[in-house]
Amino acid sequence: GGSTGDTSSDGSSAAPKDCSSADVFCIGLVTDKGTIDDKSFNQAAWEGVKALEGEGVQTKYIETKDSKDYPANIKQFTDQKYDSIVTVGFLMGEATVTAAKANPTVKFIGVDQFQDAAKTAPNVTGLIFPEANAGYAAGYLAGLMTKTSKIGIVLGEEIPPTQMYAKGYELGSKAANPKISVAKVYHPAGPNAFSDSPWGAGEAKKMLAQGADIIFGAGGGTGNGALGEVAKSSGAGTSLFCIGVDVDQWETVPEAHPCLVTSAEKKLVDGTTELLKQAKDGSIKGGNFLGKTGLSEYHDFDSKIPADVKTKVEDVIKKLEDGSLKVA
Amino acid sequence: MEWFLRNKVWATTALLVLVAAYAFYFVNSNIAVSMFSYAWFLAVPLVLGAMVGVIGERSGVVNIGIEGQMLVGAFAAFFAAAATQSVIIGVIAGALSGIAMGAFLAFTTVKGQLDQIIAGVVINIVATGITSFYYESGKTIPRGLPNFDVPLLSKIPLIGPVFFSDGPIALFALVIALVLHVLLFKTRWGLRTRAVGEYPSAADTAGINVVGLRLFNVTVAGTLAGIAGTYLSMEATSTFERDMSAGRGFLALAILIFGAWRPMRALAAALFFGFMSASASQLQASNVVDIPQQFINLLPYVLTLVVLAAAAGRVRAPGAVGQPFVKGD
Amino acid sequence: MADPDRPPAKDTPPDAGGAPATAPAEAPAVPVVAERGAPPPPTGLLGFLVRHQAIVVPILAVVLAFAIGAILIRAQGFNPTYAYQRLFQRSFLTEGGLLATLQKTTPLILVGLAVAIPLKVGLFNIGGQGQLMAGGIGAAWIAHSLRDLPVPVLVIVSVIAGLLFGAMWASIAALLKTTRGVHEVISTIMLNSIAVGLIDWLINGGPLADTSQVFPTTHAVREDARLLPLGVLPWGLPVALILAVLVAWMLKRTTLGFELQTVGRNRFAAGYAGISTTKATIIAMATSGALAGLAGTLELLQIEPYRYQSGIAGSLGFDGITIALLARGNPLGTIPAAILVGAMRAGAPSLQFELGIRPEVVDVLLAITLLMVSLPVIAKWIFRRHTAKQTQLAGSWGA
Amino acid sequence: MTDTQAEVHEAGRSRETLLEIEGLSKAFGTVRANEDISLRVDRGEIVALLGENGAGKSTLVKQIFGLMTPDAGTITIKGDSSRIKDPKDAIRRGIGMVHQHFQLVPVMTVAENMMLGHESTRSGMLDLDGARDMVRELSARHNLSVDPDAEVEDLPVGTQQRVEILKALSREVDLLILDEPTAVLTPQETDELLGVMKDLAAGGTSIVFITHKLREVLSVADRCYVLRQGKVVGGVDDLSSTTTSDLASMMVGREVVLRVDKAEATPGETVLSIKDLHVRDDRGLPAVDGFDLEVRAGEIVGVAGVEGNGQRELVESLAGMRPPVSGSVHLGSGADAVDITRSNARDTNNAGVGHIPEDREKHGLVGGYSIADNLVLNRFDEAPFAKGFIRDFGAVREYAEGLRTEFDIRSPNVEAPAASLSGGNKQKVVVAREMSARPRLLMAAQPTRGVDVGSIEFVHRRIVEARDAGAAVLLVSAELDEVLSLADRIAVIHGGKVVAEIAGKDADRTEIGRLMAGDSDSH
Ligand SMILES: Nc1ncnc2c1ncn2[C@@H]1O[C@H](COP(=O)(O)OP(=O)(O)OP(=O)(O)O)[C@@H](O)[C@H]1O
Ligand SMILES: Nc1ncnc2c1ncn2[C@@H]1O[C@H](COP(=O)(O)OP(=O)(O)OP(=O)(O)O)[C@@H](O)[C@H]1O
Ligand SMILES: [Mg+2]
Ligand SMILES: [Mg+2]
Repeated sequence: GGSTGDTSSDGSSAAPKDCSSADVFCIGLVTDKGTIDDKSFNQAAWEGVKALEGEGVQTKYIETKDSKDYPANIKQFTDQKYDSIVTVGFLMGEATVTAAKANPTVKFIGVDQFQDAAKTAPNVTGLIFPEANAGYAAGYLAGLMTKTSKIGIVLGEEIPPTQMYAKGYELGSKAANPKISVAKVYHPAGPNAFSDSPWGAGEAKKMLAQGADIIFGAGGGTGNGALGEVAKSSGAGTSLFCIGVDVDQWETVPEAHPCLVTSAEKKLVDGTTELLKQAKDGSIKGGNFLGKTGLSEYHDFDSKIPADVKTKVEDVIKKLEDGSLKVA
Repeated sequence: MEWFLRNKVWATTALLVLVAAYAFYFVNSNIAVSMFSYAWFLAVPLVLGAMVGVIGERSGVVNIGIEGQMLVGAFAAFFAAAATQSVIIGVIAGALSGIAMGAFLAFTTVKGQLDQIIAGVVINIVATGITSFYYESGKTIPRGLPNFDVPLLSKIPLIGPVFFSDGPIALFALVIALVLHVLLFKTRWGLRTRAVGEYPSAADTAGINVVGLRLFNVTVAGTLAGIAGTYLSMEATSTFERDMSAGRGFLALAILIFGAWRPMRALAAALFFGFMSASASQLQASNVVDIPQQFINLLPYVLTLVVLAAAAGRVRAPGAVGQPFVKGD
Repeated sequence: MADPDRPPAKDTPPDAGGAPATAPAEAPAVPVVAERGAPPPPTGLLGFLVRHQAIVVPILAVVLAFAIGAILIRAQGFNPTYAYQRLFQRSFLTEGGLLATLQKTTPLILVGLAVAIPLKVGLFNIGGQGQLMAGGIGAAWIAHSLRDLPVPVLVIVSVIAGLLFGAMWASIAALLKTTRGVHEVISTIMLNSIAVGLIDWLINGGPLADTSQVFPTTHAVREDARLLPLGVLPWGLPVALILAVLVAWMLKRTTLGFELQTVGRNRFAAGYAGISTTKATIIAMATSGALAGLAGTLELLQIEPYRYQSGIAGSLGFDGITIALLARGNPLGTIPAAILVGAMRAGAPSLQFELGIRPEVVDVLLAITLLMVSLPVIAKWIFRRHTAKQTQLAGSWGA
Repeated sequence: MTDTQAEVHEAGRSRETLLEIEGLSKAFGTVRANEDISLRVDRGEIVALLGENGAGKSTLVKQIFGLMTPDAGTITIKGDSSRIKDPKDAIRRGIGMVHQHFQLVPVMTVAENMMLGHESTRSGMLDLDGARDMVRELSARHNLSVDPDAEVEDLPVGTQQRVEILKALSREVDLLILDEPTAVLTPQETDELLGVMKDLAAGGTSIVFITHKLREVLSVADRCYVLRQGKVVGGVDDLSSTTTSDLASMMVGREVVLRVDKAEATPGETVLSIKDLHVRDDRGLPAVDGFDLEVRAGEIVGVAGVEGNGQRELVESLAGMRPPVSGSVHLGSGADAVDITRSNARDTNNAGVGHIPEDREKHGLVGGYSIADNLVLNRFDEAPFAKGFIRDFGAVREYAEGLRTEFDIRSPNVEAPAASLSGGNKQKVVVAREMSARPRLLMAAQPTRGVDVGSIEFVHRRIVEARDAGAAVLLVSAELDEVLSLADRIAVIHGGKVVAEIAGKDADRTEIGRLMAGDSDSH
C-alpha cells in the first residue's frame, strides 16, 4: 500500500532532483483509473518505466482516482518540468494531447492511445498494440488444444481492447478448428467491471459446466477470477486450461498456475522501455508506435503442449507479425 | 395443509418454480444444472448479506455498511490466509473482521446513538479506503476452500449438484437462511429480536434488555458479512481485488427488502436475481439472440423492478428500524 | 421519519414524554417550555458556543478528525503537518488546485442536495448516481444534436435537457413508490445499474456514440459552448451555491417546503391537512433528480474532455450521501461539506506526488470526519446538557 | 373530606403494607415531575392516583416499575427497599403494569405478546401452543375474552387493552399498576375491567389505579392520592363520602363545572346529510354499511357506539381522508347543497367542515412543528398565512398568539414544538385550529380522550358555544357520559349503521347501552 507509493516515488533518488536540469531525466507516469499494482497494464507500464532507473533518471507516478483528474495529474509532472510523461489508458488520450500541446518540449507516451494525425501533437507517441493479433494467437492455440470444441472467453467491460481480444480469439479459434463454438461474455458496464473476480469465476464455472475446456480471461481482475476458477476445477492442467491476458500472468496471477498455458500478451514493458529510451536519447517520433503482441512463455506447460501445436502457433504468430495474416 | 393454506401464494409459486426447474432439467440437464449452479454461486454472498440485514433490521438497526463489511471480510480472510498460508486462519480472520465491523456499527449506533445510516456510510468509506491502502499485490493463498459433495443430498437430481456440491460457505449460506428463519420465527431469541425491532419499549417493559440484544445481534450479524466476504476471496475465487465486493452489499439490501425482511423469502429473492443473471449470461454466451449485451445484462435489474411492481402491496419494514432506543431517562 | 402508524415507541412518548407540567389555573401559563429538560442557557463564551453549536460542533469534529488522521499518517511514517500543509496548499493556494477544488465542489453540492431533499420527505435516495448519469447523457445528446443552435441557446437547452433527464429518471422511482409501493431504496439501486447499462449501450457504438473515437464516448460539446472557467471559478459553482440557498429557502419559507416537511414528519397529519403524499414524493424525487442531472450536465459542459464517457459520474452519486450526511440533511450545510470534500479530493494527488502517500488516505480521513461530525457524544461531551437534539436521518428507512 | 397526607397514612393500618414510597423525587431538566412524594399501598387495596395532565402520575409509577430511576427517595416493596433496576427486576418482585400507551407489538399475535419476556420453550422452540392455552386459561379466569391467534394490530383498542391487562396478570402479581387503562374503553368494557379489579383486590392483589374519570374512582377505589405539579397535594381515605366535584377541585385547585350547562337547542336548516354511506376499513372489509344521518345547524348530534362499529371509518370518510365505496354526503340543504362525498380532506375543510380527529398524535398534530405551524396546518397556504407561495411567518405568529390566548393553550410562546405540550394542551391546539375557522359542520371524534377534567370542561364548553353560534356538530364518542351530557340528539351506531335515533333529553343510559351492544329489539 503506502509502501508501494513510498519506495516508488523516492525509489531511485532519496531527495527529489531538479528536473529542469539537463543532467536529470525525469519520467512521470499517470495511471488510468486503477492502481499501480493492478497486475496488468498500469503495473506493466510502470515496470517499463522502472527499467530505465539508474544514474541520472528520476521516476515517479500518480494514481488516478477520478477520471476527471487526468489533466490535473499530468500537470503535476509538467509543472515540475518532467522530461517525459507516460499516460496509461485510452481514456487519457485527449488529456494527453492537450497537455502535449501546452508543453511542446515534454515527450508524452500514451499507452493504448491511438494517435489520429489530424488531432495529435508532434511530441506525443501512442504506444498501441494490435490486441486482435494477441487474441488471434490465443484463440488459435485454444482451437488446436480443445477436446470438446467448446471454449470460452470472460471479458471485463466492453471497450475497444476487450472487443479486439474477443474478436481475435473467435477468429483464431475458428481458423484452427472450424467446428468450435466460443462462449463470450462481457461484464455489465460499471465501475467494477474490471475488479469483479467473483463474477468472472462464476462465468468460468458455468462455461466449464457446459463443456468448455479452455477459458481466456481477458478483463483485469474480472478475468483473473475466471483463471482462478479453472485452476481450481478438477482436471485443471490435464483437460482444462486457461489463458491470461495483457502481461505474462504466470508472474502476476500465481493462483492460475495449475491451468495457465500462456497469456495473450501485449509487450507493454518492452514497448514502454523502448519508447522511453528513444525519448531519452531524443530519437522518439510522434504518431503511433506499434508495440509487439504475442503469446508469453508456456512455463510449466512447455512440456505438455504437443510440438506440432507449438510450431503451428509460432507460424501463425510470425504471419501476424509480418502482416501476411490479417485479423479481419 | 394448514401451513399451505396460510401461505398459498408463496407455496404455490415455489411449487410452480420447482416444477418448471425440473421440466427444464429434463429437457437439458447440463444447461439447467450449470445455470442454476451459476445462480446459486452468485446468490451466496447476496443471501449472506441479506441475512446480515435481516438480523440488523429485525432488531431495529439499519445496516447500509454491508458492502464495506463484506469487503473488509474478503480482505482480512485473504491476507490472513496469505500471511499464514492457512485457509482455516483465513476463514477465522474473515469472520473476526466481520465481528469487528459489526461491533463498530452496534456500539456507535446502539450505545453512541450515531445515526445508523451515517455509521453504515462510514463503514463503506473506511472499508474501501483501508482495503485499498493496505492491499499488497502478489500474495497468494495455498488454495481456496474446496468444493465437496454432501453425502446422499448431492445425489438428488438438479438440487444435489446445485446446492450440495459446493464449498463450505455456500452450504453454510443455505443452512443459515433456513436456520435463521426458524430462529427468527420459532425461538425465544427470534421473538425477542422481532419485538425489539418492532416496538422496543414493549420489549423493554416486558423485561427484555433492548440495548443488549441489539448490540449482540448487530455484532453477530457482522460475522455473516465477514463470511460473505470470505466467500468472495476464498471460495468463489482465491484472490483479493480492490473493490471486489462490486456492489453486492447494496444488492443484498435490495434483496432484503425484496424478501420482505424474511430469511426464506430473501433466499428466494436472491435465487431469483441469480437466475436472472444466469439467463443474461446464457443469452450472451450462447449468442442466440442478436441484441447488444448491455440490454441482456440489464435483465436482472429490470425484472426485479417488474416483479416488485407487479406484486404490488407495500411490505412493511420493522417498526423501529432506524431509531435509537433511549431507555426511560 | 418514524412511521406514525405504529404506536409510539417509548423513546418518543407521545403524551407524557413531551408534556410540560401544566400550570394550575391560579398561575396560568407559568412553566416555560423552552426550559424543559435544559438548564438556563449559559452566558459568556460558553453561551456563544452553545448558541452556535450547529457550527461549533462540526468545526471541532473536523479538527478532531484531522488529529486522528495525523496519527494514522504518522503511523505510515510520514510527517502529518507536512502532509496537511501540502494537501491544503495545493487545493486552496495554487491556481490549478483551487480550480480543481471548486470544480469538484460544484457537483458535490448538487448531489448532496439530491439526497438532502428526499430526506426531508422521509425518502432515501440512493439513486443520485443514475440520475446524474441520466442528466449528463441527456445534455450530451441535446448538445450534440442541436449543435447548430446559437451558443447561448444551445447551452441553455442542454442544461434544461440535463435537468429533465435527471428528473425523469428519479421520477421512475417516485412513481414506482406511489403507485406500486416499491421501496425507493431497491428501485434506486436497480435504476443505477440500469442507467449504467443503457448509457453504455448508447455511447458504445450505439446512437449517441462518437464513432470517430476508438473508445466509448459521445461527441464532444462544441468548443464555443464549453463553460470554460473564469479564472479559478467554474461556471457551475455560483449556480450550485444559488441552488443550495434556493432549496434552503424553499424548504423553510415556501408553502411547498411546508408540504414536503409535513409529509416527512407525519404523513398521516399531512393527509389530514390535505397535503398529498404522492405529490410530495414525486416533487421531492423529481427535484433531486433534476439537481443530480444538473451535476451531470455541468460535468459535461465544464470539465475536460467535454464528452460523456464512462468515468464522468465517478462516485458522485454516493458522495452525495456523504455530503448530505455531513451536512446533517441541511441544504446550506452541503456547501461547507462539499468544499471540504472537494478540497481533500483535489489535494490527494499531490499528497501522492509530493510525499508518496496513497490517495485513499483522503477517504479514510473523510470517513473519520463524518464519524466525528455525527457522533452525538462529541457534542454531549462539550456541551453536556446544553446539547441541541439532532434529527435522526435513518428513520426514513422504515416508511 | 380533604385529608392531609399524614392522615391518609394513618388510615387502614390494619393491613399489611405492600408498597411504601418515601421522599421520592424525579426531575427532567428543570421540570420537577415528582417532588418528595410519599405514599403507601396495602395488600388487597385499590388506590387511585389523580391529577391533571402532566401532574406526574405516570412518572411516579414508571419509577415503581423500574422504567426510570428516582433522583431521591426510596421505594419499598414487601419490605425490600433495594433499587428496582429495570422492569425485569420489578416483574420479579411481583409488580405488573398496564402502561398509559400500549406496550404491545402490533405485528405479533396475542399469544406472542403474552409470552414475550417469559417465553416457555419446548426443545428450544417457542411453545406457542402452551402460550395459547395460557391465554385461554387467563381469559377464562378473568372473564376477558381474547383470541390468542389474532394479530394485535387488527384488534380494536378495547380488546388491545384487555390483552395488556391479561399480559400484566400472566405473571404472579402482588401489585398491579394501571395507568389510565379505561381511557380507550367503552362503558361496558370499563365496567368489565372495574369488576376484574374488584375481584383481584378481593383475592389480595393491590392495585394502583390512574384515571381521569372520577366516577370510576368512586366506584372501585378504597383510597386516593391527588398529585399537582409533581407533589402530593392531598388524598382521601374514605371515598364513600366524597363527590366527583370535590375530587375535581382538589386536582385542579379551583371549582370545576362537571355538568355541561347548555340551553335548549334551536336546530336550523340541515347542514349535513349522509345517505346510504358504505365505507371499507383498512383491510377492505365493510365498516360503514348503509349509514344515514342528518345534522342540522345549531344542534349536537352524538354518535354513540361500541368502538369498532364503523365510527372511525365514518368520520374519516366524512373528513375526506377515506373515500367511500358508495352513498352520498352533502353539505348544506336545498339548492346550495355541496356534494362532498369524494372531496379530499382539504376541499372538505374549505367547504366548511372542521374535524377534531380521534387520534390527535397521529392525525391532528405534527409533533416537531411549532404550535403556530400546527394551528395553521390546514390553512398554511391561504392568505394571510402565505402570500402566493411564500409563507408569512409574522401573520402566522400573530394569529397563533391570538388563539393561544383565546383557547388558553398553556405554553409561553407559540414557537415551542407541539410535542412539548401536555395531552390536554395538545387537544386545545387541535380544537383551536378547527373551531377558529368557524366551520358550518364541526366533527369531534373522541374529543376528550385522555384529557384531564379541567380540559374536558373547556372542550365541552367550546363545543356547546360552537353549536350556539349556529354550527352543526357531529360528536362521535365512546364515552357514553359525554354523549349523554352534550348531545341534543343521539344516533346509536352498530355494525356500521344507525340502529336508533333518540332525542338527547329522552336518552336513558342503560337503554342506549343495550342498543350499542346490538340488542335492538329492546324498544
Ligand atoms: N422457499 C420459499 N420461498 C419463498 N418464500 C418462502 C419459502 N419458504 C417459506 N417462505 C415464506 O416464509 C414464510 C414463513 O415460512 P414457514 O415455512 O416458516 O411457515 P410458517 O408460516 O412460519 O409456518 P408455521 O407457522 O405453520 O410453522 C411464509 O410466508 C412463506 O411464504
Ligand atoms: N421522558 C421525559 N422527559 C422529559 N420530561 C418528561 C418525561 N416524561 C415526563 N416528563 C414531564 O414530566 C411531567 C410529568 O409527566 P407525567 O407523564 O408523569 O404526567 P401524567 O400525570 O402522567 O400526565 P397525563 O395525565 O397526561 O398522563 C410532565 O411535565 C412531562 O412533560
Ligand atoms: Mg409464519
Ligand atoms: Mg400519564
